[in-house]
Amino acid sequence: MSATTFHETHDEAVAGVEDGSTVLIGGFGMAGMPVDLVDALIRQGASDLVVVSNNAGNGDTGLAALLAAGRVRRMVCSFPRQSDSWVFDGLYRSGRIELEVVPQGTLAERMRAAGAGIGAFFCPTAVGTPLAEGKETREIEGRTYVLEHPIRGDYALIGAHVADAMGNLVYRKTARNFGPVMAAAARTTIAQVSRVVPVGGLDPEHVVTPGIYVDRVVAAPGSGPAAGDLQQQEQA
Amino acid sequence: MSATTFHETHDEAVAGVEDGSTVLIGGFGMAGMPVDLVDALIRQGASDLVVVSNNAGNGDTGLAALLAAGRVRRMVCSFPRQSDSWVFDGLYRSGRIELEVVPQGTLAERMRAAGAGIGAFFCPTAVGTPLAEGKETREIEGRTYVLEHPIRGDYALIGAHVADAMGNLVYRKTARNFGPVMAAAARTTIAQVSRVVPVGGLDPEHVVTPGIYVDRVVAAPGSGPAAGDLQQQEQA
Amino acid sequence: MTLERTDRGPLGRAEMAAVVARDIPSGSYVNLGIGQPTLVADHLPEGSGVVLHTENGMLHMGPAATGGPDDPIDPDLTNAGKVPVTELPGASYFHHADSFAMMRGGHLDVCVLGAFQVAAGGDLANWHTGAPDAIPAVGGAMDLAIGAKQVLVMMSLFAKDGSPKLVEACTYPLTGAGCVDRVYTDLATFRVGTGPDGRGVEVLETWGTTYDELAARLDVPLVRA
Amino acid sequence: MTLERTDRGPLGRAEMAAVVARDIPSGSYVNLGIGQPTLVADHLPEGSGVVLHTENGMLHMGPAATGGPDDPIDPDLTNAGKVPVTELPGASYFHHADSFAMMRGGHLDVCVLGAFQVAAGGDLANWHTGAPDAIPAVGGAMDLAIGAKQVLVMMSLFAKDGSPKLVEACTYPLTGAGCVDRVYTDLATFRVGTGPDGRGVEVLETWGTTYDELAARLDVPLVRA
Repeated sequence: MSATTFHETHDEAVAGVEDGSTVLIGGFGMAGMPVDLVDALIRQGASDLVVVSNNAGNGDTGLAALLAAGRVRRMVCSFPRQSDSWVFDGLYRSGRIELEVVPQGTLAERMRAAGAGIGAFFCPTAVGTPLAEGKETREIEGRTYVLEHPIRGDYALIGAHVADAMGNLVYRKTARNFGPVMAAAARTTIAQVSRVVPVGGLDPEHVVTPGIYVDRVVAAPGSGPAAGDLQQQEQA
Repeated sequence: MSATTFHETHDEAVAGVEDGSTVLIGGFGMAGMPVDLVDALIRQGASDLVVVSNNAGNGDTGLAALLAAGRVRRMVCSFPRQSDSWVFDGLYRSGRIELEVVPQGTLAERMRAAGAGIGAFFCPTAVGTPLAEGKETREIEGRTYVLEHPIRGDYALIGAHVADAMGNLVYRKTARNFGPVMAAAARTTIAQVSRVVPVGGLDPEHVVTPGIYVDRVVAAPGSGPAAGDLQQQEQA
Repeated sequence: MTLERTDRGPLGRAEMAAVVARDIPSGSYVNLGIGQPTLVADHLPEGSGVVLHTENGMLHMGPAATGGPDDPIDPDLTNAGKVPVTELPGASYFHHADSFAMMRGGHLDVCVLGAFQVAAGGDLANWHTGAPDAIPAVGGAMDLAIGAKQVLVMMSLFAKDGSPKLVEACTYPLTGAGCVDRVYTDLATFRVGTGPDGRGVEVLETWGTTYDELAARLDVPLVRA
Repeated sequence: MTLERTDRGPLGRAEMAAVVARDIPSGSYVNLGIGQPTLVADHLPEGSGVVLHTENGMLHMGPAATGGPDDPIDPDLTNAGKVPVTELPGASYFHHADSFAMMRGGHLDVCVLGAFQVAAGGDLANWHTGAPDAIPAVGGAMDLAIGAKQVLVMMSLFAKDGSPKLVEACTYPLTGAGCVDRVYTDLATFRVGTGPDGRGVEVLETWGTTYDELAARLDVPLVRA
């Protein structure tokens, strides 16, 4: 039913992504970026995608390569312009990609709202700026807010650290970033992890993303379900 | 400035609560209930309080004793009626306390909104029921939502498991419940904990409530800052 | 086709729980409401992979704690009814806003709730009798009613005074509108909210009675499954 | 009273950072924006108890990682500018929605941001030059601008073309309206949004210039502190 499935290859993990899908892609710069899943998505071939991610690709790999392959119709992000975002820059300047810029916290909160069943929310960010133009505003207790709507994903591709066999996830340091939010906001969440440990291998107090939000897991090449020093795995 | 302060006694920790304050009190039944802080609040004497808590007191101690002392003008909760809620029942039936019943998830989300700077949110819960009467509703993508507003606390009294000397908190099992949400929703958050450990005593990956949300900490009598087997403390 | 089991009497409480458990797909994430629905856990088959959620912040809750040496009572580990419970391997804990985001966000596959009344269109009344002297208390019932992908109700079909609890329109205050999918009772299992107007009731199976007998006793637009 | 320091020239970048650091109360929770504001960290005194927040999900961030044996580069631990950093004892990690809830919810005491322009009423423009061919990129600037209890701006007072960056009204697209509290520049420190109409500018201190010289060069309603 909702049980998490475990996959041998990244290609298997991204099977079935339909043309036109909205794909949430984790990571802040390269930290937490599910590079292997994005590479597999390029091979899988889905096109006309809406991609939601904090940045719009770095260098020529990962998300930048997906963009370069012409698979993305629309990019929703907070910060597309980086020193090494030449792929996106070129597509944008030549009018070959749509861009929706969303303040970073509003981007996170709109996905959080999708996962939490919130229909819309009044947000103080961006009031009086071009990013609030055309949006409904309301004064509440003397402060002005703009109405923001959820961002739902058909798929989320995220990078995590360790999964247990229930699909529970933990992350490492600032690579956590958008992972937990996107996992809850997508219909199908696909996680690439460094390692899979048996049930009982993660302390229930330390789980960050419960397995209910995780549909498919693929471990990095060469790793797989294994017992061992779990405490160390969790904290490595 | 915002640095967490550590107190020897529960009485010291609740000093200064003003008459008329809104006080968020953690716990779900007795799990996570900051009983010693509530007892200290009774001794402190603040009255005309608005109390926000999931239940309306059990037996004759803790929150029930605060109610019995006539200090609470208004109770905001999801489930006042329990087998041992005779104190509240008596006050309510004799018209000596106001009651606002809020669905449990809406109660949590309204406090979450307060802590997260959200002005209001459209919530699907309670649509078409008496608890949505008089509230603004809106249809969004074919579903009806009711507009809910934040619940802010002047004070939050919460129970946690271990604090470090930065005020970071971890909880135990289902005693976590409302603690993290209330800590962020109140102007002044006061936590009672089993133990205080030195800085570095909690794994940064495992902190549930960062110290930024914690203003005052008091350890149970007989405990205090101590080194030791932190791993065990964290998981005990 | 409606299955009429006239070779036996109505279901007892444990039998009702077993019928509900039978219909929960393996691997589901499930919330069992306070009271009778709690019994469903005892009837989930070994290896079903069903994961139980409790609203007070936990996935993969185990059975009630017995207080034995391997199974101590832990006041920090309770279910939604404040009963001490246990933790299964693979569990996780989270705070209340996250727990109800999970419910409201539609991530639970199934919830099982008790009811005072269910209407043909799927309206649920289970939190308030409407009596003027009753102290209102809703808990997490409204969040579950609108949140779970499938809302199953478990109740006796008739109240103690003989009045049916499956009705054309609820007379008690609502918990949720049009939210119930199936109703499991001692006498029959129903699918509600069916048909072109969403106000039809299919009889899926009966216990110790027949479709025709039910149709005579209920004032709702029944159809055979 | 406005302090006029005419015994020296304007502040250099590091000196500006030191002045900002001087004004941050000990024990504050602080977010330092990308670019120049990052320098402030180097000037916080030992034992200040200031805790640095980074928007990508961390409290108590340490200095940039040097790549030495005790200080390895960890690609999973970066600041908002994607520069590898370190972790101080007592740190904590959290996800992006929680990190920005912390910002938006008003829990940070101070943030320090760079700016293209600041208006007398406290409007901030720091994300977009308005040039038609520029690719818009806002990051977390708008969230910080409206979220922190005190918003400090650190910038040169005049642009390269000599035009003032402290203005009556911003000509660049806004990041936030009426959100800035103080502006730290090479020539002076200002409090903005003062006075009965909230559009006054107090000169707190000058560096290598006088109040009167500034008043002659700026087209905003200055007053002495």
